[in-house]
Parts: sequence; C-alpha cells; structure tokens
Amino acid sequence: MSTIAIPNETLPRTGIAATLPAPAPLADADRKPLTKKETAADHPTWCPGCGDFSVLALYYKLIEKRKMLHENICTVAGIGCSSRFPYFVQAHGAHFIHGRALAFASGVSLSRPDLHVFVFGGDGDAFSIGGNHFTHTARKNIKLTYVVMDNFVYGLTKKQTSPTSPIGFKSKTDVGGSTDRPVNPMKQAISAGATFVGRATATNLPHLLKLMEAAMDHDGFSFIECLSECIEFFPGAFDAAVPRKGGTFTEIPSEHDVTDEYAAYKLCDAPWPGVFGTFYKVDRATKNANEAKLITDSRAKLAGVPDWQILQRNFDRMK
Amino acid sequence: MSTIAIPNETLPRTGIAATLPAPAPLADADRKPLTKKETAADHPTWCPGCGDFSVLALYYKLIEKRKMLHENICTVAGIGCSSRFPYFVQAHGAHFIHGRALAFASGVSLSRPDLHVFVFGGDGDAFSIGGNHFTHTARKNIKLTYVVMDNFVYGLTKKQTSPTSPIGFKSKTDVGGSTDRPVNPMKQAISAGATFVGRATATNLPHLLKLMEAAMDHDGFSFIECLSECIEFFPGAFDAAVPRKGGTFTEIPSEHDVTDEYAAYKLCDAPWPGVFGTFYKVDRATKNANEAKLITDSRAKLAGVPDWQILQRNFDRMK
Amino acid sequence: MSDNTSTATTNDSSRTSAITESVIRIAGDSQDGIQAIGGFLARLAGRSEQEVMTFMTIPSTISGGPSIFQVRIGSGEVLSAGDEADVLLCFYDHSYANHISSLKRGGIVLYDSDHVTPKEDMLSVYRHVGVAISSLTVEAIGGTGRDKGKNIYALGLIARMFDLNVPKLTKLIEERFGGKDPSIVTNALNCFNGGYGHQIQGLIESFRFEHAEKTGAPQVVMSGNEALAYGIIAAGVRFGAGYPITPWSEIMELLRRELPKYGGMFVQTEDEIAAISMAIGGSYAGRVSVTGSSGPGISLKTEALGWASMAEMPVVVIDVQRGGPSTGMPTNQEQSDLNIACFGGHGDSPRVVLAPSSVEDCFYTAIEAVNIARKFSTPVIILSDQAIATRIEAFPCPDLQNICQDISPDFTPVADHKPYDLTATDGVTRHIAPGTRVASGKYPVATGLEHDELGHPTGSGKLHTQMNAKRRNKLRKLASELPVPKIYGATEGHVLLVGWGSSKGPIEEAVKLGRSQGEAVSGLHIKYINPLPNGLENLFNGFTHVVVCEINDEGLYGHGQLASLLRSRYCDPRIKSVTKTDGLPWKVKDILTRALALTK
Amino acid sequence: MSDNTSTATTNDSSRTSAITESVIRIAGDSQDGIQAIGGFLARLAGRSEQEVMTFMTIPSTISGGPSIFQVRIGSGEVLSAGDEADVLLCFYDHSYANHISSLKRGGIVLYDSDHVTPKEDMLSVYRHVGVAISSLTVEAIGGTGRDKGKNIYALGLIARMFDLNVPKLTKLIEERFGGKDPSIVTNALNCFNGGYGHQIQGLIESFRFEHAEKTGAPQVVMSGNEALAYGIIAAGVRFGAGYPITPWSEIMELLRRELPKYGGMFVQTEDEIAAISMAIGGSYAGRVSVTGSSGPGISLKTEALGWASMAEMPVVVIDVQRGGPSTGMPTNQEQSDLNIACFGGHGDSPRVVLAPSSVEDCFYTAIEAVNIARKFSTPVIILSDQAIATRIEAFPCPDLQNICQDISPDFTPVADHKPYDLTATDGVTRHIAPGTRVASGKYPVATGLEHDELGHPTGSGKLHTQMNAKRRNKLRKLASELPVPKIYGATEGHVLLVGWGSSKGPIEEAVKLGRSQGEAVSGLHIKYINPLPNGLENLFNGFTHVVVCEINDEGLYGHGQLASLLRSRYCDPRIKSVTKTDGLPWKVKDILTRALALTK
Ligand SMILES: Cc1ncc(C[n+]2csc(CCOP(=O)(O)OP(=O)(O)O)c2C)c(N)n1
Ligand SMILES: Cc1ncc(C[n+]2csc(CCOP(=O)(O)OP(=O)(O)O)c2C)c(N)n1
Ligand code: SF4
Ligand code: SF4
Ligand SMILES: [Mg+2]
Ligand SMILES: [Mg+2]
Repeated sequence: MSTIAIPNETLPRTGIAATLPAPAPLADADRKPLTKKETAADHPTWCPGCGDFSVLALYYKLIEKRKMLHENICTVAGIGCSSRFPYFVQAHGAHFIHGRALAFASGVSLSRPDLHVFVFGGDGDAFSIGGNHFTHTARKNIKLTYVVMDNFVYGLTKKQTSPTSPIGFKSKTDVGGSTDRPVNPMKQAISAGATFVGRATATNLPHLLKLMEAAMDHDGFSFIECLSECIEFFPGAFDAAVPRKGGTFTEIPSEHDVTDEYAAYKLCDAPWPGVFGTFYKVDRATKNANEAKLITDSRAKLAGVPDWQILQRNFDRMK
Repeated sequence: MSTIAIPNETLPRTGIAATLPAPAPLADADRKPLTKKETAADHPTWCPGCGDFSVLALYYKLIEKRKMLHENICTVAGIGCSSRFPYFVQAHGAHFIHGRALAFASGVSLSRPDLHVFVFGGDGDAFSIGGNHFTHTARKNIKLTYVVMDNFVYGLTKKQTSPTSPIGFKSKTDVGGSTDRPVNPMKQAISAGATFVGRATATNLPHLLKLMEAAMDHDGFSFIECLSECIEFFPGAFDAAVPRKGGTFTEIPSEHDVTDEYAAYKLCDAPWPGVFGTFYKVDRATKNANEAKLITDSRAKLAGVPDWQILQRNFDRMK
Repeated sequence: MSDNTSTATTNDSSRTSAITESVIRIAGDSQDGIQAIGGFLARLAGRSEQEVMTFMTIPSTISGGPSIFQVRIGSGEVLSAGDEADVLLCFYDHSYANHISSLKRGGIVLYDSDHVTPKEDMLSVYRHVGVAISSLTVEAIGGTGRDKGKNIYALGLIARMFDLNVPKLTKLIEERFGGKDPSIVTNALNCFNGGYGHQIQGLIESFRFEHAEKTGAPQVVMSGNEALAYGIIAAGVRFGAGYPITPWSEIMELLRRELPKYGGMFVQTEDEIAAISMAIGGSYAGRVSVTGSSGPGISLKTEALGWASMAEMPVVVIDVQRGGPSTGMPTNQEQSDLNIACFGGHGDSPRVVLAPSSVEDCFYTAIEAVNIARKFSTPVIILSDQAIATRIEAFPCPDLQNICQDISPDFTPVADHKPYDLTATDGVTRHIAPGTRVASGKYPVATGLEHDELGHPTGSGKLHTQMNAKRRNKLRKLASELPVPKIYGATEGHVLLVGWGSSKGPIEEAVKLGRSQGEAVSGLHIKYINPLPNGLENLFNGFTHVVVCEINDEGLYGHGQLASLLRSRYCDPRIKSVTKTDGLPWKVKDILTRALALTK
Repeated sequence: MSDNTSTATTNDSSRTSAITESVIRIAGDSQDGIQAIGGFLARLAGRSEQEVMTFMTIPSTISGGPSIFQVRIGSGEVLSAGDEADVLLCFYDHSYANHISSLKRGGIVLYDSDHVTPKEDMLSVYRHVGVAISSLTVEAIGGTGRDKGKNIYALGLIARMFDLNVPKLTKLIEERFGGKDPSIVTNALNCFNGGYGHQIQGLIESFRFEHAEKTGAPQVVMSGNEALAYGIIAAGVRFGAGYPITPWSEIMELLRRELPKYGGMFVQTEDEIAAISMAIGGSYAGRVSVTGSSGPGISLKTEALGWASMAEMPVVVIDVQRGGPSTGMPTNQEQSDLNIACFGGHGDSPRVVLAPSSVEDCFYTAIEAVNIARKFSTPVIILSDQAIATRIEAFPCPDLQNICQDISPDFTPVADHKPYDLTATDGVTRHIAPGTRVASGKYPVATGLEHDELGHPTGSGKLHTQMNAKRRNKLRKLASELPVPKIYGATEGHVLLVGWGSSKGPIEEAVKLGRSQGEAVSGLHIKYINPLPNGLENLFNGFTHVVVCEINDEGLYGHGQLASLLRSRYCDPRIKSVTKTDGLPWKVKDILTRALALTK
C-alpha cells in the first residue's frame, strides 16, 4: 500500500530573523495613501529620457490617488525594457518570461479576485511572441489591466524591428527599412473581444492617468496602448503626437460611442499619429465572474460539506 | 587550425532499388490533368459522415480542374482530425506539429516560389495554439492558401471546447456548457491583415470549390474558414446553413465591396449561421515579393559574382 | 486458471472449479463498448475485495477501430494485467486472428459465431466456444435490429462462466445506465440476463473465484488518470490550467468538472505555454497549482518550468507519457520522457521528478508532489504513462478525512521578508503571497533573472553561484529525506531488476517467476527519479548484475534513460539495460528472459 | 610582459623592450566605446600576423554601464584572453576599484586622471600612470566640450606605449569612420594623434611586439558570432529564421543583412517556435536551413526539434549559450545548455550536438554542422556561448573558393521513393524535395507520427522499434566517422583535463602552466558532444584522473553536464568535475589549481 513520504507541513513564513515585529493588520481605513517614496523601489535602469519613466511615475500616482495598498496590488511583466517595471514598484510583483505575462497574470487574477492585477510590457512582448495570449485573454475577458508601452522597436535587445515598427523603419534586422505590415494593436484588441481598449502617450500625463484610472475601474480585460518613446533606438518616433514638438495630440471626440465596435474599429485607422482616448468599452461577463458562477452553482448543494466529504462521495460511487 | 571532418557529399537520392526507370521530365504541356485516382492516397481515417471528406474531394477536384501536377503541390497540416489531410493526398506533403503548420508552410512558400502551398487544419490548430502564427502570417501576407476546417470542437482529442465553440456548447471541458466568448475567425483574419478572407461550408460544394479556386489564384495569404461538421462530437452544428436540413445558405450579396475592410468586418457579425463567400480581398505586396525585391536589389551590383567571392569581399574587409 | 493457480480444486457443484485468478481478454472494436465490459468486471472485483488490474489499447484512428481490454482478477496479489489470457472473448475475425496467440494453451476462446470463423488448426490448441452474440443480443433487446448491447450480453456470458455475483453486477449496471432514459437500463438488463441465461454449448464447467483473504477498507476502483486527478484535489490544489492532449486530457476534464465543487477552478487555455504560465501564476498567488500534458505539450512547457525552477515557485506538472518522439504513437505506452523531465529546459534548472507505480500510487504521489512542491518551493513533475493512465485497479479506499489537506495561503503580515534568503536555516526559499503585508515596506519580486535575496536582478557572479547552490542543495536535502526503496525479494543475488513507473507490477511478477524457476532475481522500484534517494549503491552491491528495465530506446550507448542516470551517478558498470519500444507494457516473461540472457 | 614572457629583451632604443605578448584590459562604461579600442587593437594584431584573443563583458542594464574589454596580443600562440592584465586602462574610479586586482603585480595602470583618484595602498603594488584623458580629448578635438573621442585618444596612448604600427592603425580608423560625415574621421584622427603624441609622464619605457614567426595566409579578425554566421553562408545555407535574443541576435542580424546578396533570405519571426518551424519548412523545401537562439528560445524550440528528429529532417540550430536557467544572466558566460541540447524534448529524439572551440572553429563547425545535417538527415545543434560569441580572434583567412559549398536541391525525377526506407544501405533517410517528380505516383509525407517507410502513420510496435533504431543507429554510424580527438600534451599522466566549447584555450594553457610546474597534466577537447566520438575510453586510460572542466553547475550529484554524460557512457569513476557558474570564462590558474586540488 502506498503512503506519503513527505507529509504536509506548516511552513516557516520567512527566513529572516525579524527585527521588526510583524505588523498587526490595519483596517484599511486607518491607513494613509501610499506616497511615491513608499511605492518606488529600485532606481529604474532605463536610459535617461526613456518614455517608460512617465508611465512608472503615473503608476505611483495612481496608487496614491486611488489609495491602493502595497499588498493588494500585483505588478506583472514579461521581458523587455518596459517589462522591468515590477522591480521599480514597491509591491508584490513578478517578472515572468518573454511574452507570457498575460497568462501568468490571468492565473493571479482568476485565483485572487481581491487583488488589482496590473500587467506592463512592450510591443514585442505583447504582439510578437505574446500575441496569442493577448487574443485569448481578451476574448475570455479576464479581469486585469494591461498597459503596453509601445515604442515600435525592440529596446532591450537593441533595435530590431518590432511588430509595431512602421514600414521603412531601419533596424538591425531591417537595415534597408522594414517591409512587413505592422500589427495594429487597437484592431487586434477590438477584434479579439477586449472590453476596454484605450490609447495614450507617455507624453500627455493627465490623459494617461485618466485612462489608467478608467482601465482600472473597468470590470474586465482593460488594455491601453501607450506610445512610449525609446530615446535610444527610435528617438522622435512619436513627435507627431507631442504638441511641444510641433505635433498634435488628438483626443477621441466626445460624441464617439465607445460601445460601437465598428466606430471603434474605424478609429484605429485614423491617420498618423492617430487618436487617443477610449476606443471601446463594453460590459461583458468576465471569465472571473463566469467561473465564480460555476463555483456557486456547483456548491449550491454542498453548503457546509467539508472538502473531504465531497471527495468521499465520489469515491463511494467508485466502490 | 580547424578542418572539416565531415565534408560535403553528393548524397544518394533514394534507398529503393529502383525497378522503374526514373521518369524523364515532361514538358508540363504534355501531361494530362491528374485524376482523383492519381491524387488520392490513404483512405481517410475520418469517421463516416465527417465534413472533412468533402473538403478533401474538392481538393482532388481543384487539382484536376486546375491541371496542377503532383510534384508542384505541397500540402501541409498541423495536428487534428482535419490535419491528417496530407496523408490522403498523393503529392508532397508534411504533417507537422500542432498549431505550427503555417510557420512551416511559410518556410516552404518563401523558399520555393514555384510551389502551390496549401495548408489544411482545424479550428483548435488554427485559432487556439496556432493563433499567433495566423496573425503574423496574415500581416506578413505570405503567399499560401489556408483552409481551416472549422467544426467548432476538438475532434481528434474527443470533444473538448474549441476556440470557436459557441457559448453554451457542452463538451468534456465544459460539461455545463462553455462560457468563453468564441474567436471570430473572420474578424481575426481581417484585423490581422489577411488579404483574402472567405467563408464556406463543406456542404455547399460548388461554392467551396469556387472559393478555393479564388484563394489559390490570390497572390498573398488566402484564408478560408470552411464549416465542416464533426458528426461524432458536434453533429448538426451547421444545419442552419444547410438548405436540405431546413437551413439557409446566404451568399454575400454581389454589391459587397471586397476591398472595403469596414464592410467586411461588419459582415463578420451577420447573425448565425452568417454569410458565405469572399469577405475581403485586396492586393498588397506579399512577403515573398518584398524579400525577392531585397534580393534583387542586393544582387544588383553582384551580377555574375560567384558566392565565394561575395564572401571573400567581406573577409577582405575583416583583415 | 493462471500458471500460478495451483490451488484450483473442484467445488461442491460438480461443474464449478475454484480459481484464485483469471485473465480475460476482450477483443473487438472500440465502438462495441468492450471497455465497458472490462470496466464492469474490474468494478465488480473491487466490490468483491478481489485484486484487479486491467490493460487496454486505444485505437489510433479517429473513427475507432480494433481495441482490446484485458482484465485480470485475483484473490491473491495481482501485479500486472497478465502476459497470457485464460479466456479470450472475441467479436470479429480480426480480433480472433490478432489475439488468439495471447491465449494460454488450452485456454478458452469465446467467440461471436455470427462474425467469427475459427481456424481449423487452432481447434486443438484452444477450447473453442461459439455463441451467436450479435443475433442473440438483438433477440434479447427485442428485435430493434441493432446489436448495441452485445457487450452487456457478453458480460452476462462471462458472469455465468465465472459464476459472478449477479446482484452486484445488476446493481453496477443500474448505476451506470441509471439517470438516462429508463428504457436504456431495461435494455441493458435484458442483454445481461439474456447472456447470463444462455446455455453455453461446449462449456462443461464454470469457475468461481476463491474467497478473497483480505478484509480491511472497502476497495475503490478507478483508472490512473482518475487517481491522479483526485489525488490533486485531496492534496488541496484548487487551481490549474491545461490544454487537451491524449492521454492527459482526462485529468484536466475531471479537474475542470470537479474543482468548482471545492471552490476551485481549472482553465482550458489556448496552449500548453499559457497553461503552465497560468498555473505558475496561480501558485504565485498563494496556493500550489497544477498543470500537465503529454510529450509534445511537456516540450512546450520547459521554458516556463525553468522560470519556476529559477524563481523557486512551486508548481505540479503532470506528464502522462505516450509513445514519442514528436507526435509519435499517441495512444501507446512508453516511458521516454524521463530525460526531459530531469533535464528539459536550458541552464541548470533543478526540479523534482516522481513516477507513480500503480493506480493507487497515482493518488498518493499526487499528494506527495504537492507537499514536496510546497516544502521545497520547487516545480515537481509527475511522470505517469499511458498504461497506468488507462489501467483500472481496485485499491483500499483512502482515509480521506485524514488525508485531505488544506494548503490555502497564509496572509499573516510579516515584519520583513526576503524570499531568496541565503541564510535560511533549512536552505529553502519561501514566498509570501500577494495580499501579505510587509511591515518594512520592502516587497519581493518573483523573477527568472538571477537575483539577490529580495528577488531583484543581479549581475554578480558570486550571487549566481550562491543561488545555483541554493536551488541545487535544497534538492539534496530532499534526497536525504526520501525513503530508500526496499528490495523486492532477497537482498543478495545474481540479478537485481530495477524499474520505474508503471513497470513495478510486471517486474515484481518477473521476480516471482524467476525465483520459482530457481533464479536469484530480485527487484527494486525507483519512484523518486530526481533527486534519487540516497543509498541505492548499497542495494546494488548485493548483486552481480543490475538490470534496469524500461520502455524506451536503448539510446546511443545502449542504455535506457533511467539506466543512464544511474550509471552517471554511480559509475557502476554493473548497471545495464533492457529496453523496448513496442508501445505495450512489459510482459513478465520478456523481462525475465531478456534480463537473464543479458547476464549470462 | 606576461608570466611566460621570459624572452623580453632590451631593444636598440634604450627605452623600448621587445615583448612576445601582452594583456591589456580597458575598463570603463560601455558608452565610452571601450569595445572600439579593443576592436582596433585586435584587428591591428590580425593585420600584423599576431595572435590575438579578446574577452569582454556587456553591461546587463539597458542604459549601458560598467564594462570591460580585454585584449591579449602575442607573437606566439595565444590560447586565452589571459588571467591577469599587464596593462589596465581605466576611465573611472569604479573601473579602477573593480579591476585593479586583475592587474599583475608590477603591472601598469594607465588612468584618466580627470576621473580617477588612485588608492594610496596600490601605489607600491602597481605602476601608476595618470593622463588627463578626458580633458586632453576635448582639447584634441578642439573644445566641443564633449569627450566622445576619449576612447580613440586612449588608443593613441596605447599605440605609443606599445610602439604600434601607426600607419596601419590610421588606416583602420579611416576604414571604420569613413563613409560618414568626413569631420568624424578628422576628429577621430585628431584624437588618436593627440594620444599618440602625448608625452606620458612616469612611463620610462615602451614595448614592441617581437616579429611574429608565422607567415602563411593573411589573417582575418572577427567575433565568434560573425564566424558562425559566415560559416553558415559558406556552407551553402540560403534560408533561415529567428527571433532576437542576446547573444544570438547578432548572428541573425548578419544573416538577415547578408543572405540576400547570395539570393537567400532570413526571416524575423513572431517567436522562436515559428522560427524553427519555418526553418524546418525551408529544409523540407529542399535546402538545409538554419535557426538559432539562446537558452529561453532553445527551450521553446524543443517540440519542433523533436519533429525534425522524428521526421529525420535536417536543420541547423545554433544555441549561443548564456547564464541560465530562465532569463538568468543574459550577458554572461555559461555552458549549461549541454543537457537540453542532448536531451531536450520528449521521447527518444536523437540529434547531433557540436561545440566550437574558438572563433576560427566557429566558422568550420558551421559548415560541418550543415554537412552532418545533410548526410545524416538530422537536426544538428551548435553549442556556442557568450564568451566565444563576443570574443575577437585573428585566424588564417579560409580558402573560400574551395570551402564554399553548393547544397541546392536536386529535382531530378525518381522512379520511386521511400524516405524512411528501412533497407537503405547506409541506414540513412533521404528526403526528396517537393518539386521532384516520382514516377510511381506515390509521394511521401514528412511526419512527426511514427510512420512506415513512405511516411504514413502506423500504430505498429514493430515499426516503432525499427524506426527508433534507424534514427539512433545513423548517429552511431556518424560516431564511427568522427575523428577521435588528440590529447594535448603527453598521452599518459596524472590528470587529463577535459573540456568542451570555448574552454579549449584556457585548458590548454592550464596544461602548459601545469607542465611548466612539473605536473603531469594533459588536455583533451571534446567538440563532438552527441554522439561522442568512439575511443575516448582509450585516451582516459592513460591517466589516473579525468577532470572535466565546465562552466555550469555541479548538479545534484557533483558532476557537470559533460562529466555526467561521460560517466554515464563509460562508467568510469575516474571521471570527475571542476565546475563554476560565476558568469566568466575560465582563468587558467583556477583550472589548474582546482583540478590539482581535486586529484590530490
Ligand atoms: C523566449 C525569449 N525570446 C527572446 C528573448 C529576448 N528578448 C528580450 S526582450 C525582447 C523584446 C523587447 O522588445 P519589447 O517587448 O518591445 O520591449 P522593450 O524592450 O522595447 O520595452 C526580446 C526579443 C527572451 N528574453 N526570451
Ligand atoms: C502540442 C500539442 N498539444 C496538444 C495536442 C493534442 N491535440 C491533437 S489535435 C488537437 C486539437 C484538435 O482540434 P482541431 O484543431 O479543431 O482539429 P479537429 O480534430 O477538430 O479537426 C489537440 C489538442 C498535440 N498533438 N500537440
Ligand atoms: S533602450 Fe529604449 S526602451 Fe530601453 S530603456 Fe533605453 S530608451 Fe527605454
Ligand atoms: S471526430 Fe469529428 S472531426 Fe474527427 S473524423 Fe470524426 S467526425 Fe470528423
Ligand atoms: Mg518595444
Ligand atoms: Mg476542430
């Protein structure tokens, strides 16, 4: 007969000889909003001038403004310059593998409805290697907020063509200029069934913050493409959207019906640098809610039955 | 100093003691169109009544009608019931791994412009595990024809929910009915940048044949979603599109402008069972053409220079 | 009736012999429901406190096709599904032709005379008993013209032949077909009674299993896939993700169906990479999660598995092995994923690998995998295989009340926390789940980059060296805690047969058979593949030869995958291999013959 | 100036000594163009028929950061980049602090006195020479206020110090900066001349490399990545696909840029799975194709690689190893992908693994990989690594006219063709490319399912056994054709140091060093990892100890990855390991000291 050689154990929580006493859990109301100082962790390793700094700064601001607590945020990323994000935030975080951040984050979101799950990443991470996870997280409408810091280039690996690089972009993998039609992230999101789709730039901070707040408040998969300049490998990429560099930042007109999929789809083709704001936003049951309902239904007849007895009933049927 | 232990060799072509003499290459004009008998290989292992038989029959017909030669067709597939296709066709074929048929076929298409590359597969292969390759093959507009035999279920693995299963479909992975919003393959294709997008059923043969011909003639990535009933695990799935079962087969009205992306996108939402025909068709340079141009340009100054001398020039610069 | 049934005696009924065990092979097409016959027999044996073991083949074509179900029922210890059948039930000529040789000389072939024409030259070798099963079934149901119930009719015949417990069987049939349209149960019972009532021409005796000795816990009967899935639930896992593939799918289907009852969830993802990523996300969120697949999907999971190894994130990965490489032989038995389980993935990425040896062991191994994953903060791979996945066994019902675990996360606030603490007394990384407050305000990052103790990236060669050691040494610690396996048979002798995974039963039978023939053979089963338990070298020392029997290829240098691992660790040239890749489980005789030939 | 520079003599110029070699380490930030200084020195050495070897580190942060370039130039054989530097050039205090210990006692530290403050206690240990490099550069360029050319200024200083060939250097600078804005060349030359003309305070002598003995072919100077990529082109490969990752990206960038000149094509794909799938498609289309990656991407490729093994489709996969597991240490040196290269992927999926030992060997190994892939219809993995990828070496220019191969497909019609012919006299599968007419009208399918000789699926255990044997035996055949490596040093002795890949040079230097100290040490380099060549056991037999030196973890049982493989094959307990994972190439002294300590 089989036995269990390694039994279940209560495990030590930390290997550190604690000098500080463990904090008593505070009622959330007692706690002050976190300041930037409290949310900032490692100094970012980004190049000075990189657009990603702004996105990070706004994340700190969002946490402060919305009075989120350290322990209830979870920051997830894949691999890339932008994906270093979690190291720079003082909160639970995970730096996963290239392109798979959404799948990892879905695991967190689905099993932990109490957390705010934010995912940050780059265009390569999101639309090249991670493209399929993007589609399926969108169609399943898994509750989390995904901000893609789109710089139209592979930053971390030092200037290869990215799936969003415009035709003609000269990179190390397209020395004469790229020829592949780029992905249109907005179209990709809308057609896949994302329920919140927005577009912003790292240069218009109030607008980006507003969008991040709206995304966070959305009950479902919320996606923001944030144009974020790679000063090192694609400088000036988004000047056309920066008024102080002679560009224009065109917000989506307020008449736009964010629940109109076709109108949203058309907006995706607005001439360069495109339009900014919420393209699309609809309510649709989240995967989180659908699974929760499945659980509720399944447990309807099991109220108060301990787990082992549920299993025992199955085993009894196999006798 | 390094040397090469295993030198380049002329390799034997076949291990079979040939009883037949090798055929002299015929001028194509001398050859008769292939008959079904000549193109049919193994007897299909599909369940009797499976929709996939019709698609196969039409492939034979297409080969015959369009006077294609055995050796100039290449049939590629991933894994699934539908993906067994290559075994049933007497022509060069490859049965690759699950979800990666398009990437494999792209390698064939890009390096062999002389071949007709056809890819067949199922909905799981195409839109679940293979979803990202679908998007990128479409955006790169790689010249090949892709027919997805969409049965809204995983056939080979015996009835799990597929990415195209309608909400409420009861499967082994959704015993109470599926809840995830299905992928809309047409929207997926159009938004990704496919240049030929059509929809057909395995029950309307003349229509499917017409569409397959048009797809084959298209210079670019041509995609057909062909509804093909899985008699075993989702019988009746497409009755609504079969007149003899009381359904209606609605062809796309001839006024539809196949170059109008927005109109095509709207068609994708036509109420069940949707509309059939060519949703979208535009001309855009193929990846094949773009790369060919790159080659021509790069070789402009190298006409007549043997390969080793091109390399020698590089090496001379490294002295 | 088997070789080792020397105790067969004549019962009070002049035509009934008492037997201790029997091997019954049912051969037909999978569409005929032959698995159902086998399933009923197995379940009945379980309810009768008999030991039972089954073996089945799955047709590799989509539309079904030839398939067998073999069941061995015994009052004593049943270790394998049996090399040779005592009774062959066959529905078609092809079943007859392909399986007659699996029958013991003098065994009974019971055939559907509507379809099978016996071969002349076989008549003297086997006892032929023909019954017009198809037409009698149609008759029994009442002439619907379809022979859909012929499996149940055949079950009736077998029940008569083995004097089986009819009330119990009736109950099983009612349970199985109940709930649906009541005419279905009626039809089934009509078929069964028809078969049971049929006077079999030419069969002069019937058999009755001796009363089983064992008492104790009531038996449960299930397949290896079921046992693994239920073990995962008992272990307290409440989240998982997977993608379908044969023969893993059944596990995910069961978990997807059952977990919601426990407040849990199982997600069908777009591919295997998403599945393991999501499961790792679930583990990170606070509770060990599960994923799994078979060969092709396991290959796809190795990158994320490497992350779990690097980030020291617990996760359980089930690999139900099948014939490889590539798409290979999807419905056949093989044990060729040991290498990828131990070494799959780039870099040095330590992980734990366990291989259950029986259906019962599947249940307990699942729990152990979860416990090891938690205790050592590591990915754990369970190497099951096609044979054990589909094999049906009876085993004592586990003491669920005591076994079921709660592994829900602990959110007690902490003063400070460094997950990758290099000074941790037990040497093991501990993660705190998101949701846990850290008073120092310093929050950890789980990462796949080499890192410092808090999980922040480092380029320090020194830290890389230390962290590599940390990841490796905790598994050495695990090794020291693992039970040293016991030798089956004498601890000294000529040949020690070593096996892993589902080959345990056949190897132990081979030991019995060998010893009965006077050979100094013993057996050793290795369940903990990576790390290996300590002290195996002492066990090897008692033998002149150590022969590892595994169902994989002999490789470039003539050694199977476990043999290569053992040779590498122990540098003991006594370690040799007997391998095969014919897609089937071991035959007891083959093991013995080949091992003896090798060590002559 | 190095330890083994015992021949240093005084030249006619009273202040110039003749030296046979020197190790110069340049430490600064990557943004300062320190790689450029090293590159110029290496290229100059190549043009002077000197041997040269370099080593560099890449900052692991995005925005650049501390980085070094070390160059060893010699008139004799140069096997490694040198354990200790003769001259350290440092730009910042952190460069000084971190690298002063890499300097030989009595060595020269040349520092930018604008930024570096020497440590008091070092003044007596090393010869300190300060030059205000930053401000002098600004001055040399003409006061633009930016010190962008300070690397070239420093190059001038070095040129003066080593009495380097100024016309050649000037030419190199012109070649490098030519084509762009002409003011750039002018500025660069001004910087160089400024440095060269500067009277270095406190430096009383200069050095001059002895005239190199060797003549023969002119040298080419390139990195390992370049050599691999050009080797692939020379081998006749015209199609490939890849996805960026450090340190592989450079190879794909080069191939993408260069292949069109040869009528070829390299595709940047959406991920590594698509890349290998596309490359295999290219191979299937008729001409062996190439893909590659580093660790994480290699993990992703294993499923498709298994298809190539099963379908017996040739393809070349380059793995430029870096620190693992997972994202690991992306810019550091490691040799920890040997296991995944040999065993990655589910099932028994034989493949060939080769590891080049030097930059020159990268070029030839690429060609050999292609030839093996074709001849044995098999996937071939080339295991390069970060150190060899970025190392710059000079080697004799290959005889390209004779070496460049044509491997274009042959479309001659055939009578009949069974790719997986079990009776093939050489035992090897041959595919015919699509486009080939088959007179019999029977066309093959390339497949990942187990198959019959035509490539159609089978469920036959017998065929599976035969095909497994076919896939395995052809590699045994390859093994018998592989050259047996030669022992470096005496064929008998106390310790045989065994290495693979880029460790060849340091190991051979360790042998030299050991023998100079009277130790009976020899070396053996294994380039063919899988299959291993035959006859290694005979080589081992001459030694009391066999110590495998590798840059990976010692694993659960104390053995590195190659050592484990050798132990498994030979069951020879003399085989031991010296391993490390500090992210750097071997130091010669470490190898020797640790191997001797282990075998005391
Ligand atoms: C499996 C795998 N493939 C490739 C890489 C190498 N890699 C790291 S980041 C990156 C892409 C970076 O581009 P992007 O996602 O746009 O992020 P950015 O750096 O521009 O912010 C790549 C290809 C990797 N780490 N893992
Ligand atoms: C990597 C991998 N994952 C999973 C499988 C198992 N598998 C085979 S076919 C298939 C899906 C079949 O569905 P579909 O693509 O819709 O084809 P159908 O059988 O319905 O024609 C799956 C999941 C596999 N062979 N390889
Ligand atoms: S390389 Fe580009 S994306 Fe990366 S940190 Fe620098 S500026 Fe930002
Ligand atoms: S299972 Fe479904 S899809 Fe597969 S062959 Fe049968 S009917 Fe066709
Ligand atoms: Mg980017
Ligand atoms: Mg399907």
